[in-house]
Amino acid sequence: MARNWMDYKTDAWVQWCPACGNFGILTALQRALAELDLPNEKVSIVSGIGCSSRIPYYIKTSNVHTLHGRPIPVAQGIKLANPDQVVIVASGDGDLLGIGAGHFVAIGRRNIDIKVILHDNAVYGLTKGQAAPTLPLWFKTKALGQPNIQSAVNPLLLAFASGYTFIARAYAYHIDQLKEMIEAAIRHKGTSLIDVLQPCPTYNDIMTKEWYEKRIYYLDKEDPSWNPNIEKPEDVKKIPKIVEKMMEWEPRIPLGVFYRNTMVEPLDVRIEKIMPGYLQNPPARRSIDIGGRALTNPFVAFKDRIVTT
Amino acid sequence: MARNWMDYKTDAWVQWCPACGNFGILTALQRALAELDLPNEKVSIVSGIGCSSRIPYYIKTSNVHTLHGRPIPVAQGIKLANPDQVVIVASGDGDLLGIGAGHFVAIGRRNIDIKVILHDNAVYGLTKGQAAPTLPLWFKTKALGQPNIQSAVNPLLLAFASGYTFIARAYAYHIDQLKEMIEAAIRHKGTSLIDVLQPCPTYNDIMTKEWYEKRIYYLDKEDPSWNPNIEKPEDVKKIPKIVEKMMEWEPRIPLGVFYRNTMVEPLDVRIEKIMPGYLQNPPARRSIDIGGRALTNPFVAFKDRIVTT
Amino acid sequence: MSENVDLDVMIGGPQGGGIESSGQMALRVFMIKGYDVFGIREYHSDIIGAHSYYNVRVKAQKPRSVRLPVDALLALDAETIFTHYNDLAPESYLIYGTESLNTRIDGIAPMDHDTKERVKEDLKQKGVEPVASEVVKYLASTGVKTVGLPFKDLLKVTAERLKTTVVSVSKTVNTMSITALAAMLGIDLGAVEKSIQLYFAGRKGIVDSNVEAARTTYEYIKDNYGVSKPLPDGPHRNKVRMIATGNDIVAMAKIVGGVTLETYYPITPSQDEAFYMETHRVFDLDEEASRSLGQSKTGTLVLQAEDELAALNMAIGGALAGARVATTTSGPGLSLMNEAISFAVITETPVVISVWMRTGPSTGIATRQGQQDLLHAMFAGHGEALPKIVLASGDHLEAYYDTIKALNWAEKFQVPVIHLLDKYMAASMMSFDMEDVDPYKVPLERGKLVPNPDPKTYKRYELTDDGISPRAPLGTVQYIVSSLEHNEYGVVTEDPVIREKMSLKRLKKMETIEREIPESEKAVLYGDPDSRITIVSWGSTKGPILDAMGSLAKEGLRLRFLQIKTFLPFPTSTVKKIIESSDDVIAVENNAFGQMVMAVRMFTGLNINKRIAKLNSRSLMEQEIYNGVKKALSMKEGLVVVSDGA
Amino acid sequence: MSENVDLDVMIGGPQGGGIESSGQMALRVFMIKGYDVFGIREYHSDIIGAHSYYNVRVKAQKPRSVRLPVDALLALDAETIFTHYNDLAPESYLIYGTESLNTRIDGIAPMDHDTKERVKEDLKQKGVEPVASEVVKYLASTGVKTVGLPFKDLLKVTAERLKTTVVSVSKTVNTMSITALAAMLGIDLGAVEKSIQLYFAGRKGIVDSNVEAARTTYEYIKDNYGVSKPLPDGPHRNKVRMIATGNDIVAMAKIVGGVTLETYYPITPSQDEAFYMETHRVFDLDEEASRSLGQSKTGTLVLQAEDELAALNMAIGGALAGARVATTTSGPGLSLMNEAISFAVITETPVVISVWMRTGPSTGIATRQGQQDLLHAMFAGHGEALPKIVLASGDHLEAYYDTIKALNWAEKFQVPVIHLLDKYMAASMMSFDMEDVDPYKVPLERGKLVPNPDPKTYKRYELTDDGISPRAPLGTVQYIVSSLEHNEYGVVTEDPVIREKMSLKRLKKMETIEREIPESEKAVLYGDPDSRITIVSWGSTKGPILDAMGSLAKEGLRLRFLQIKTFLPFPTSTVKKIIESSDDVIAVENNAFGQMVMAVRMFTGLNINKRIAKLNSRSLMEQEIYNGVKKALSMKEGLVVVSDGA
Ligand SMILES: Cc1ncc(C[n+]2csc(CCOP(=O)(O)OP(=O)(O)O)c2C)c(N)n1
Ligand SMILES: Cc1ncc(C[n+]2csc(CCOP(=O)(O)OP(=O)(O)O)c2C)c(N)n1
Ligand code: SF4
Ligand code: SF4
Ligand SMILES: [Mg+2]
Ligand SMILES: [Mg+2]
Repeated sequence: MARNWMDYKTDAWVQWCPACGNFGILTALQRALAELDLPNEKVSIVSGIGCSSRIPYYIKTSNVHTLHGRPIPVAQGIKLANPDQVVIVASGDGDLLGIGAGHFVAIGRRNIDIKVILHDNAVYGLTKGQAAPTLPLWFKTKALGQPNIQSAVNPLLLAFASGYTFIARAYAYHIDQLKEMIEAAIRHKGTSLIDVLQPCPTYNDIMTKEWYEKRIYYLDKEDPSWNPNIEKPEDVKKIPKIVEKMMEWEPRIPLGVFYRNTMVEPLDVRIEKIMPGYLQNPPARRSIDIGGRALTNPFVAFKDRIVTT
Repeated sequence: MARNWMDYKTDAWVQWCPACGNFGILTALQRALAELDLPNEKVSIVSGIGCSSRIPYYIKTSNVHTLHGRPIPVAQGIKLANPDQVVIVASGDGDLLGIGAGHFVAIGRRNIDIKVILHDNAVYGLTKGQAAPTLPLWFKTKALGQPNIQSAVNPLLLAFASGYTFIARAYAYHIDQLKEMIEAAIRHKGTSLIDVLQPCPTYNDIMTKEWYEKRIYYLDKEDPSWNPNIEKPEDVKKIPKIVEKMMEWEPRIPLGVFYRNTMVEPLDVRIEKIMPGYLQNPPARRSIDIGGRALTNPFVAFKDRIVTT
Repeated sequence: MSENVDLDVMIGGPQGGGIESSGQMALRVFMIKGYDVFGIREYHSDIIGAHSYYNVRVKAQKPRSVRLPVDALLALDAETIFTHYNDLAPESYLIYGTESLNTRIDGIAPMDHDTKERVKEDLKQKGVEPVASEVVKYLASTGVKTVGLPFKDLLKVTAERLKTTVVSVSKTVNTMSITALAAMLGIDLGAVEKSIQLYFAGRKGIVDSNVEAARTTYEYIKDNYGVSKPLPDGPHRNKVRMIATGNDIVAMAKIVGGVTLETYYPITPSQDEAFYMETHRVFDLDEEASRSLGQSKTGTLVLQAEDELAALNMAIGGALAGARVATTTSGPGLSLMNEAISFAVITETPVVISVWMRTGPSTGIATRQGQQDLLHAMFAGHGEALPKIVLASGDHLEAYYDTIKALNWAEKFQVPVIHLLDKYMAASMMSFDMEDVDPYKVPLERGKLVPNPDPKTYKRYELTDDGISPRAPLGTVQYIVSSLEHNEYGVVTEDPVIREKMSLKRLKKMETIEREIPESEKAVLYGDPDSRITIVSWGSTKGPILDAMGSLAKEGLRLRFLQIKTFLPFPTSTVKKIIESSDDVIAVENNAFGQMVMAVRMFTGLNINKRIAKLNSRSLMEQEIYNGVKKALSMKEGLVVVSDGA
Repeated sequence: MSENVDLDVMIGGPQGGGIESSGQMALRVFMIKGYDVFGIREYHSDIIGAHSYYNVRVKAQKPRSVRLPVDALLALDAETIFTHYNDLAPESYLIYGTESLNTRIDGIAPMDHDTKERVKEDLKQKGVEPVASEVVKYLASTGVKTVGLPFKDLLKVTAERLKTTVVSVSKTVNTMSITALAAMLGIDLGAVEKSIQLYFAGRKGIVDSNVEAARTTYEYIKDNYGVSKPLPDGPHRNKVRMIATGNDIVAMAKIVGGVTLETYYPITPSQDEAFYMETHRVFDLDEEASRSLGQSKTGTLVLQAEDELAALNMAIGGALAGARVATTTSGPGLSLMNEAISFAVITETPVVISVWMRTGPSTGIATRQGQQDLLHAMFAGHGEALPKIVLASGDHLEAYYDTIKALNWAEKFQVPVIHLLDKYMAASMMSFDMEDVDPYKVPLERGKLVPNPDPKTYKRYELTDDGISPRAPLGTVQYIVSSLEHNEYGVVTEDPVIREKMSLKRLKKMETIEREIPESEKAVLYGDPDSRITIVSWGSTKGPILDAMGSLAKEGLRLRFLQIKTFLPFPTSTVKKIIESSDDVIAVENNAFGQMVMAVRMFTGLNINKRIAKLNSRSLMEQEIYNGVKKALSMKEGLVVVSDGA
């Protein structure tokens, strides 16, 4: 019996402001999970701290609400221990690109099969509207004590530089398209980023619905020949164009899948190579004892330290 | 009286292994300072922790040996407090791109006038040879307990994605060229990266002198028309090419200045705009009292909290 | 006559629904009437919708806490009625919107599931239907004066008078509630209007509609409830006063105290401190300074860092360059600052870290009260990160002076100073006078700062008798700063003899700090010095304790209260003396494990065997101490958990 | 007869110059001769060139420390002579290369400036020129037996015999020194050869040249110094034994103890633990397990994280998914783990953190000894990160069993366990037998782990009598884990009543831990239980203390020694009982502020007024305790700083 998106709803009251972009992301995510018919306990949504990071309470899966900036490491721990779990990081731009930027970069080097959904509202919602790393220079959104003197970082480019193998940008109010991208990301085996432009009606009074909707367009609608796939060595020729598109922002903001590289081995495959048996008996499931009795003896397992006198 | 590079030598014994690439970087840096004739106390070299990070003891300037991964924040504190100080970060790849990657990204958003010299030996020298973030996938250098299952990050691309406005790559044994790049970086006003390929004869037995010298070439020698400067809006057209060059690695590794963008305001100029007087009376130097007497009174400075009853 | 006034007014409603401004306006109304006020906000860790409330205490002289039951509840929504119906004193006022009467508790989505179930159970016990109207009826039956405001009608009238739409004035319902309260309490409309003008200063449209709403409501109350006996004027009329939160006042003290660089990473409940500094980054000098410096303004650089590791390390960099620096954070940020604290210790770098404590462990409840970071702060940083100073302030005015002292101590002793504050102070406001925040009372001192060192002889880490070395800013002379063990020049060394000397230097410095900070700055005794019943506590519990001691004294129970202010250095001799001369000692803390009690034992060897603890994450209130002390005195030993507050 | 053997051999030379392998070979030579050995390395925090030395202690039964003066010094360079000439016992051996004789102290670049000046001053006092040859002469004049090895000649002969070049055998000088020592001590060449074969196992070329070098040297000594009285065989001949560092043995214990995921970020002195696990990531099962699981091998995943924040948070993620996890670090890493420790506390996640302490504050001296992280570990993590367990091991074998216990406790009590170890253990090696590392002695326990929870009734944070809830791995049933305060289902709540219950749950869990960990695991008494003179200490000071107690007992001074093993939970009753029944109590710690003494006061109220502290960052030695105790006993109270070691 296939699952319905209602099967992924919890009965918690959703603590977001009216018209917050997070609602769209929530719905798209629930729908994508339903479409893929994933068992609730086999999916883990891991978030940091922020408005967006409340999402674990609203999706009926096995979720973890971690620390500010640390959802990526916690998510990786889950995935390393149990490679069968579908692991999704859903967190804020401050969380992932500010305090958590080091992990955002490091995960790319692993190409571990985790999907990162970036709730990109360009502000720190939960702490009352400070500038996030994606807020453009000189913007003074309403809760700032002074204009923003730091430039915005480009999440797509940063992910690309870090080694992510699936990179997309979506818009929170376009639920269908976002849902599609989430599905595509989950299907892709490797570290994935979806940068979701997410209006925050409460604090970001500049980058509003109107602001975005004047600018956004879809790569594949504009250019039906758009193909983000890197599947064979020659495809790397596409990269300069892909990077150019990633850098496009003013006056128009492209949406869609920018990059999908299937030539890079994901981490579990790498681990299996240096530790045969990993995938079958991963850390979360392998026996550690037989009725309390250890599985080995130092004199059996660590021969290099033996001295016969 | 112009300074000589010997004026930047200290009498400390240099604690690096014979033929370590760090020697080249040390010499190039001392020569660059001499060429620019910078007063010793007006330069601060700020390092993290690692073999390379011992460099503050060997250059006679006002240096700080900080924490592993934190030279960039400390350097920024110095520069924010005293914008007249020449501030150089010199640190390892593990330090800057591993534990310190979050700061490596964040500084780019500020375009603060700090030069980052990355001692890129692809290993953790000081802790006995573990994989650094620039060690390619599957390389098993001699001190590794298992082959490297994490891919290398590209420091140039990461800096570019983060907003650095000067990006170069050098080779530690080519002292003259490195010296030139350091000078150019110091002359550039903004966040700068020089990724210095630095052989570690002790632990990196793969990326050796021979390995590098088979691969490296200079951008401007190969293509005399190479011009990395972005000085006017049209110049952004150069970017795809620049990015392509940044991504080139196998079979050949380009060296030289990849990118120099003079269109982005550095941080001190931005601060001056929101806080007039900053440059003249920066935090390190402005008066805070007159003979112990505070400069203001809450009822003068904070009128918004007054209630007349 | 005004001396007898002691009011506590609670205003509740959905977060983002004007609770903050209601509180602010109410505070100003009473200030304008000449009273001292203390107000505190309880709110959820989200942005909009969840239940939030403001408590305002009014007295002739310095109230320091709020209390239950309250004298008036202003319910801006039905959830407020359901949450607080047990908090009303007999004879108190309930002011509510008549539109909420039909609301059933089950229809209130934001209300916490567990709270809801508990309330339903309680109402059932009382035989009351869980509908707002029934609860109001029940309250009326207990003697509460219920005042229903027909907001829709009042808004319509207001809109008509202003010749505008109802929607455009819809945000004035909180003003209406305040006005209704004022009218019932016998406060003149003028005070309300003035308060509106003050609070919304500069935003004419808003001022006009709120003033009109106030007038409409005032008339409505007069018409329907008659004219109340006028509230007498308090003793503070016709003065230029201030009202500020703890966040504000620490920001003020940092600016006055000469901070030239503040770095921070936003975190509740510290972020408003940095925000206040940002908005006042350029500020006016006083006359004397203007004249002497030849400029009328100067500035403080405030920078938002990418995380707390960066925030503190940047501050340290700034201090090395010679700036007077500070940073601000809360528990999670303090955790992340541990490594840099140890860095500041070994490099002997002055830096002040304001730590606004909240509910833990971990993210806990970000917007609620806790005093759980004491031992963590004391031992923050690996590798024996001592000497450092840990200082805890008891209220706003202390926090003001303590901030300046902390800045001085940091530079004088060249150590990190952790200044413990908390949500209770951050989110509370109090009224005060110019004398209360005297900027010249604590002269600014920078210790052994040498602006022009002699390059020939200068040694940054010179071994001295007091363990403190001359400190030249980086850039004035060439030398090295290192996180590694170093010799007198700052150069790394592994020599065992120097290493030992440097260890002893740090030990000696701690002794210097212990000696040079006077005992009177380390601990303060309040109440009856001869009493043999002693409360020992620290931090913001001070307000509720002092207020409760007042009430207890009226009943003839005269206590003394020892407030520990510094934990490093610890007031060992004072604490010993006081505990040893007491028959009964009661510790009060907002944490479960009794951290202060542990610290007291650690330094004095003496145990405190009676503890009052508040663990439910809400702000401590006067009556809890009042009741808790009585209970503690009736026991031989043990823990009294006080649990008031919703 | 072998019972009387007690040797201490020191081998010194430039880092990277074969000191490590010399020590390793020497240890094996003595093991092969049937002795128990203990060896420890002192080295600089750099890679190549600075002075390093290895001390090897040899006894019939379990030496636990090294001592000064030594019975033999093998000087691989001149710096060793200048650094250690005061460390030689009368009648001891100095074995050196004749090529270093001409070296003047000023010509030794790597030598620390301050050390150099001090040595020069001392030599001047003694009337000795600061040239190696003069120092050797001086030593000879004091009765030291000096043995000069003409390395050049010996290498030439070796090369000739092997028909190869001198350069290709040049790395054998350390083997030559060891061989010379063996010859002088009356150890047969066979033992040396066997040790070479063992240590360089599998690398035939290296084995051959070293064996040849040994032979050449052995002959040279016989020819020039005659045949020595043979060293008797020790009691441990013809056995299968092991030798391992503390790092190794903790790695072994983690693998045996069922860790399936270890994350780490490299840091001295912890990194070799992770390295050992990496190289043994796939390991053989014992026969019974092979049979029962139907496989002969299994694996432990070891992942190098990008920093310590990631390392611990990844481990926590792994534990949530059901893996048995651990991580390893040192002080700076512990600082960075503070926030995640608090996260583990509130989420009740089992994780073991091995903390290999070193010299602080801050980066300090990365490769040297310290015990400065005790209080930091206890109070690591903001917001009252309790309950947690803090456990300190005293030696290798304890560390082995403690690691397994720590893993059990973490899962049983669902808390983070901080296991304190240090550089002393990390960098020291000891010999032991199969019975010493019994893998079955501590059965593996996983507490309330429920592999197949019932989705209908499962509550992750169920309120129970002991404060411990059933723990189902993520992925087996749908539920939420949160760093925020939560209800029994893990769902965030700000309800004050639930919050209070959860606070009390954590308090209760700490009580459960206190109750369920037997007192005998918390503290151990050694020595004469009836003595009224007590040493109280913790961690790796145990070895030197026990060894010194042996020497003191021989002189009739019988002491007892209370080793505190767990600080959370604290062995309050034992410590009280022991201190109260003592006339003299002496605390021993490698830190300046007396952290254990503070902890003792914190939990018992009792003070320890005599302290022995080693602050110079070097490993504690037997004679320091021997002398320190005598000194402490002669004082009324105070601090004895012991300062041996170069
Ligand atoms: C270590 C730490 N520092 C700071 C905070 C405070 N904090 C909570 S959420 C947040 C930022 C939220 O911004 P973002 O990640 O963009 O999420 P949003 O609220 O915008 O969805 C901050 C700074 C914290 N919880 N922990
Ligand atoms: C918080 C912390 N973690 C770990 C370490 C240990 N550590 C010292 S240097 C180093 C890595 C050095 O590598 P890199 O930065 O590449 O410098 P290199 O030695 O290669 O020049 C590490 C992990 C530390 N000092 N502090
Ligand atoms: S503050 Fe912004 S991001 Fe947060 S819930 Fe409200 S609208 Fe959404
Ligand atoms: S280990 Fe490598 S990087 Fe470090 S000093 Fe030696 S050669 Fe240089
Ligand atoms: Mg955001
Ligand atoms: Mg490196």
